[in-house]
Amino acid sequence: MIYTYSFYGFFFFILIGAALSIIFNKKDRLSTSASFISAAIASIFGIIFSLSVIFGETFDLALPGSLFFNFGFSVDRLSAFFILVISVSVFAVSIYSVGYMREYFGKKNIGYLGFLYNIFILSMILVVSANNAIMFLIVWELMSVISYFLVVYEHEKPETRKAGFIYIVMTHIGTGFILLSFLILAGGSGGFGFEGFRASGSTMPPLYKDLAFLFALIGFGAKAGIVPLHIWLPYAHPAAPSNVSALMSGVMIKTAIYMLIRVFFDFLGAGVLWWGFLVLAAGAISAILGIMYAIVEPDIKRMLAFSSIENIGIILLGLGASMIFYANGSPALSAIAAIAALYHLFNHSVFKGLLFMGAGSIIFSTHTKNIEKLGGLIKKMPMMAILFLTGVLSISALPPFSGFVSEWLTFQSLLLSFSSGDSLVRIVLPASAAVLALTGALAAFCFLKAFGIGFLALPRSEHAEHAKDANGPMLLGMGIFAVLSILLGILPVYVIPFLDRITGTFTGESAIDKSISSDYFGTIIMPASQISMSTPSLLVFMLILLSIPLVILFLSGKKQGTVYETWGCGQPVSTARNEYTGTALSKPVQIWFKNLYRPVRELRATYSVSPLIKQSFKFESRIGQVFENHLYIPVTGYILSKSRMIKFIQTGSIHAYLAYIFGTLVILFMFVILGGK
Amino acid sequence: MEEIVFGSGIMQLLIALILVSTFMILGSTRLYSCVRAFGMQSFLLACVAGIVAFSTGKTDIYIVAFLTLAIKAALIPYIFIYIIREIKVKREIDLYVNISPSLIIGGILVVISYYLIRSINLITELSSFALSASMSLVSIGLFIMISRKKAIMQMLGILIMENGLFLGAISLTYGMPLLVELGIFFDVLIGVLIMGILIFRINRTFETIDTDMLKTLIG
Amino acid sequence: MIEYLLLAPVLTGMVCFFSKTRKQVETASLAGSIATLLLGLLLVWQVYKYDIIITWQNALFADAFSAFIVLIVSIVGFVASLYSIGYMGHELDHGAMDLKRLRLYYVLFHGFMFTMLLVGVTNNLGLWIAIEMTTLVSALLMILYSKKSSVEAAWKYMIICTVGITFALFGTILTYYAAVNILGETGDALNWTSLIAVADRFDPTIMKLAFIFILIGYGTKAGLAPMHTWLPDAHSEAPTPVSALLSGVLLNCAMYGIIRFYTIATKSTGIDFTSNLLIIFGLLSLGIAVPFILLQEDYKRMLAYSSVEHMGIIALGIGFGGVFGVFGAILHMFNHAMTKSLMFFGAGNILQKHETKEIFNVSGLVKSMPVTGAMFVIGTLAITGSPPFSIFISEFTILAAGFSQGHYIATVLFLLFIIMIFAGFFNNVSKMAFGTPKQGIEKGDVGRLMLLAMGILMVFVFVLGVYIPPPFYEMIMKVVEIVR
Amino acid sequence: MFTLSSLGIVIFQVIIIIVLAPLLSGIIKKIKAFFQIRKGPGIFQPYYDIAKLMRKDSVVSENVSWIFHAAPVISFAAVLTAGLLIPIYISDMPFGFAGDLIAVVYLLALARFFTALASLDAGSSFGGMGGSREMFVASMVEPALMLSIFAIALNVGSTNLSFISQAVSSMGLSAVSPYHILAFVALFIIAIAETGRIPVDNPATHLELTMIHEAMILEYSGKQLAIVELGAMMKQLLVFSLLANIFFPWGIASEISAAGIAVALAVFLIKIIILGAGMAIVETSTAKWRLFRLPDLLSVSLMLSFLAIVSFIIVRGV
Repeated sequence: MIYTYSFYGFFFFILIGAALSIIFNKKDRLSTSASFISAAIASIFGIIFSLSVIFGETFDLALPGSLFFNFGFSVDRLSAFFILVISVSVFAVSIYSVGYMREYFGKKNIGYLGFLYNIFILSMILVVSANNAIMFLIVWELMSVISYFLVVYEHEKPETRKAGFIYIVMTHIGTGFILLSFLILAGGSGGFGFEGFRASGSTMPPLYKDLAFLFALIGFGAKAGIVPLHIWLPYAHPAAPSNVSALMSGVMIKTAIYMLIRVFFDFLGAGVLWWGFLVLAAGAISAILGIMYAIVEPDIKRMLAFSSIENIGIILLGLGASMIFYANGSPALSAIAAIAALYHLFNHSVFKGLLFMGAGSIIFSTHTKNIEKLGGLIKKMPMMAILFLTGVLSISALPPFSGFVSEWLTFQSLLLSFSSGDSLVRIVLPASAAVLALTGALAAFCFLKAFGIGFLALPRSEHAEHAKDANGPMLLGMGIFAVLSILLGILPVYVIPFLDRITGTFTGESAIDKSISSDYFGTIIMPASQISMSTPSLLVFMLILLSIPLVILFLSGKKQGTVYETWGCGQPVSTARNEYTGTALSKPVQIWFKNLYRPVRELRATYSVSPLIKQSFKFESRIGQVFENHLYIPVTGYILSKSRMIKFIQTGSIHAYLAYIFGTLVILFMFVILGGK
Repeated sequence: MEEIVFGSGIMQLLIALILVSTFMILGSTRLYSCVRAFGMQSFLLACVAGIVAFSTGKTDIYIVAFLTLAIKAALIPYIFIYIIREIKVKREIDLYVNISPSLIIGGILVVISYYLIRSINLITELSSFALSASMSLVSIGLFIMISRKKAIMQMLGILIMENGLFLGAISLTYGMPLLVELGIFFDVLIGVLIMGILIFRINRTFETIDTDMLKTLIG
Repeated sequence: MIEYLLLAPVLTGMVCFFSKTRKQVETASLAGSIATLLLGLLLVWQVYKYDIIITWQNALFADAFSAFIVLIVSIVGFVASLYSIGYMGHELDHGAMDLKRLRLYYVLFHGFMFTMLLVGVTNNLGLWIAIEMTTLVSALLMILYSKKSSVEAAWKYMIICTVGITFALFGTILTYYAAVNILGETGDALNWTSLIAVADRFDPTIMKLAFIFILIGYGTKAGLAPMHTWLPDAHSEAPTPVSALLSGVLLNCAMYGIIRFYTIATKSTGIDFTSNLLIIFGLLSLGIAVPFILLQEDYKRMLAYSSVEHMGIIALGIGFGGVFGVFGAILHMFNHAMTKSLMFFGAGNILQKHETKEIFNVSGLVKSMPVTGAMFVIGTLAITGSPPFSIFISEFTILAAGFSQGHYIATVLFLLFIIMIFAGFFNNVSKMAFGTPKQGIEKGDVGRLMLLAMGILMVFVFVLGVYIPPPFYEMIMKVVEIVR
Repeated sequence: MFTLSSLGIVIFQVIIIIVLAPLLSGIIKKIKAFFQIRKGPGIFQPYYDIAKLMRKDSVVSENVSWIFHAAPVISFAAVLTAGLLIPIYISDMPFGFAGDLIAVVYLLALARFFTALASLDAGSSFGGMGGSREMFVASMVEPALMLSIFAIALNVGSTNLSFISQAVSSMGLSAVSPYHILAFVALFIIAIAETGRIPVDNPATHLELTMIHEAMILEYSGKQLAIVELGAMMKQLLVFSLLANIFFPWGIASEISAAGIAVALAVFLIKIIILGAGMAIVETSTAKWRLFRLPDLLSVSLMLSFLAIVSFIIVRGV
């Protein structure tokens, strides 16, 4: 019975939050605390609910619908897992928001944001718990629309409006494809209930299955942001308020992954090999391109958005491997790959949320998103710096933090192709493992840049000069995530069996003891290939071995050396002007992949008296967005030019209009006469 | 429809004359003559209706015939004359398609509609002839609307189409039930009046009734 | 019963004609429209009870379909009259029109209501007369302002629609001829009921011709491409409440005519001919609407073109056929009426505030006029068929029908077009709604009554998006039975 | 599991790594000198250097934060932890359970990450240059490194280093096969990059514009520098022992016995001296490459290891 209560409790508090934030609209402080605290409480209920489903049985609830709509909720373990992910993120982000919203006090309408925020959370929960295609589409679009309004919250800026427009159009196109996929599935079953879809998936002719798969991949891929459908992320996430982008990037795009799993495994019974390869390829491309664009991006939130694309790619790598194994008839391996995917999904929601909140607090105290204008923050905001560093280490997959474990699992699941019979699998999967390695290295580079340029050395602008540390609630919200990303790093032995309960439901077999098991000292063991890994003991070893250098340091005489300015070939360099910039830091990569980036350079010099004496010298360099410039802009341009041509028919001359009617009449007569003959 | 076989010769003649009157409208460059031709056309229609009424002995067709005479042959031409006088429009009608090509096109239209009606099987020779005539009236009316610039000529074109329909109805089915016929007459009359009002408005706001000026609403 | 319903607007018009002051006119019109609404609902209820009502030696009759039309007419009419009080009052205050004009407006308004109700309840092919009447009255409403553009629009509207209607009459005559050959010269050879009974014995060729004429004729009035050319002019130039009636209701009345004949013609020509024609015209209308919405600079014209689009969708729904398709189409009639009126009212508010129809000269609505702005944005979402609003349901049903009936290409095109239209709409509306208001536009919304009118429509738009009340559902199902 | 002996093994291994590391670089220097017809410093010179640095006190930039002080320590610990996972003189590492090849790679990445952070901390542009180049090279090295060892791992079906070395040694000479050689060459190229040698980096230079690793640690001095240098040497040793014990594990002790261990140590020394000689030959026979030609070099190794995998599958004929 606990679940029903917690379920209703969630809805109750979310709606309360929405209502209160509208009621207290005028009083900023009050409405802030009201909406976000009740959201946090609701998320606690969400956590309880999801856990009770995962450890209990499926939760079904039919709404009192009319003859036409028969709606209801059906929360199985998979849905429950996503509810858990959402709730956890919501909990931390809501606490953070209590502090973060002070940014907007007196400037913007807080109640409006609080309302949208709560409804947004509600819609996400509904998306993962809907049991009917029509209801799903409704809540899915609701989610998109609400998030659109959240994105354009600061709609006075034109670039924000542009971002919102791109976002809503892309997501609408995606919904179109989802619709097609559902229509195909419904054609098989004759109904729009997910139950029917499950039944129809097995009976449909293969062509229809393939089409449904493709449309679903495109449709949900547009929301998940897989390349080349990703263009909206780098616009939408920076535009939104940071707590919202934390949720959008942390969990909203994950709902697409949820539906991908739902459709591929649950409805279509992922039986086709090339599906897996396609997903794998999509993952690899998204991962590599996402991180490449992230590396050269000076805007910290855009960088995080691109890295979300990368991480979605990594998740899809796991998912694709899982599908391949499933199609090859080894469900236990498929399960372990799926565990890897879900693990990374959870991790990403945690550390990406943490990093977005960190970006938020940077903007909060420096009012700039440009890394080049930051610097020295580690002294200005020490607490924030430590939390941010935790996020950076996790996302760079450095042991013993959370990202490392999930990427390790992904590696292993890709290498499980050892025991596969299919030679193509045995070539492709290790290759994609290499891609994953490249991605990991580049990610480390990328976030080294983020932290090194943003937090270390001297402040690069007066924005950063006067930065102050984030306030209590913000630090608390981020702290929760920081602790979580450490725990997820060192306690895989508890997380993996938990995830196994979920993956077992769609891969059909439990991976525990077949392809993975846990051992003393929090060790993960993969019996198939005597591989084992134990982050806790790695951590312990490191801590023990730390003693050696420390001992060396302390044994050898005086502790602190003399303090002097940084050495720079004898020149005084202690000014921010001649520090190494982020652009310069990532320049090698930019040169390495210049065919991809197609950088645009502008060199402008102004001369004073003679052309020999330069007064000022301006260098500008931009990165070309390949997919925008070579795919989206041409297509839209084509459509618009054709439209201009068609517009000529409305000439304004009544005679022309009458002539149209006459022509139509004649054509139809021909139609009849020929049809008559 | 054997009853009107004795009158069929006359019917044929009348219908032919109606076509002739239509071509007179098509061929004339002066408003007055157009209106006059239209009046004649309506009068001939009234005669057709009369004959049908006489041969079938239906009273309501007599009424219809009378209404045609009164409204279409007398009242509406008068309204036309009135409008032309009031707004002092210059008498010539300026056109997109010149007279001789207009006449040729009209002829083609007649032929087309004749063959079109041939392709569907109707009960009697007469009715098919009448129907093709009405078809050609409709199409020529539309053609006039397309090819003439003056608003007033478009109004005339609509009325020609109306006549065509009337001819079709009378020759196919001895006309509609009375109630409907009355309604149609009512509509036609009101329509003419309102179009008149509109033409006055156009003349006041644009200082012309040349519909070439009415091209501001585009896209 | 039906007579009273028809009588109500006529009487109201007379009262308005003889009333002296502004207050009198407005109260009279409001009371009249309320009475019309109540009578309309009463009629609906009776039809719901007796299935079919026939009076005046078969001249007037009402089955579920008529009742449905009457419902739409009376609801939108009531809301429009409510809105008119605020809107026209504002016009009067700002000297855009005098009391005489105002009185004339209300008289014509109710005359217009009368004609549209008449369309719903005429029993026979005399439907033609009613529809022609609507043209005449609305043309007069359009030239209420003697602006150049409105006169031009009125002339085009008048001429093109009359031509169309003339074709429709020809089609009617042909149908009658076909009927007479079967039934003989009886007065009721024109009544729906008797026609339906014997329609399968009609001569196919004649019925094909007849249907073509009807489709072009009433299609002109319904704004199906390529006969839609008059529509954007007329709908954008008419006074806003009238635009709402034209877009929301009048187009539906024309569609009603097409569907009635579709039912008869299908019985003799076979489903393929008629439904294919409808699908072709539907897709054509959708496709034509796309570029004009993508590149539109005048927000009232944008709404007008979206009406073309939605008429196309209804035609598609009927053409797809099947219970789903027809259900979707009928439901779409209602949803479109409500949503489009909402949008036009919003446009009217914006127009009175900013005194321009240019999209570029409007911005920051959500700040300058919060309620209208919010409703306009939500209305945009609704009209472009995004959930959880009513139009999504009907469009989705039609899509599903298209798929289940095997019209794959048509369905995909349909989807493609509505997505493009969504993009166009959002491109324009986000320019208008967001950003900072133009200078000289002080904060503050328009009159309460206008917002109330919009609120009422909003309720329909939202509720039908998530829940269809069983009685309404049954009613639509009855209509579906009649149509199929 | 945890017997005293195993603990002893681990401690011994730690000691060996710390002690042998300077020796190895000394040896390599000596061999280089030999090939360059120089006398060169003695092979124990690195010990002297470190001892000297220990006694000097350090000059620290005024801009630095705690990262600067923490980085050397953390990197040192990370490298050592990696050392616990790599078989050096005994194939069955007691702590091998704690991680496999991937763990090793990421532990080295952790060390590198903190060193690079520290290089940015002082705010000197040389440090930034070094960090940038270091991460750039690393991002090319890591995939190649993984892939080359995957080629072997595919063969034995595991990425656990102890397991691999056991399996390969048990296979005897039959393990030597085309893909084995290919993978080895690939890993050797990577070793060049990892240990920062010509043509990738020049450990001897102090010309700011050409160096990579030296530029990173430019701000360090005294004890801290000593730790950094020692860490670098340890890393070099580890890379060498990877080369030695993954591809040619023969002679490595499989169980604990004084004799076996003694033999294994001897064999190990010989192996790394040979490898060092090879390294020295490469260093003396090539010039340093431009930074942006390095991708060519490393993509060669990537291709080689990929070929290794493909040929493995062809040879196995699966």
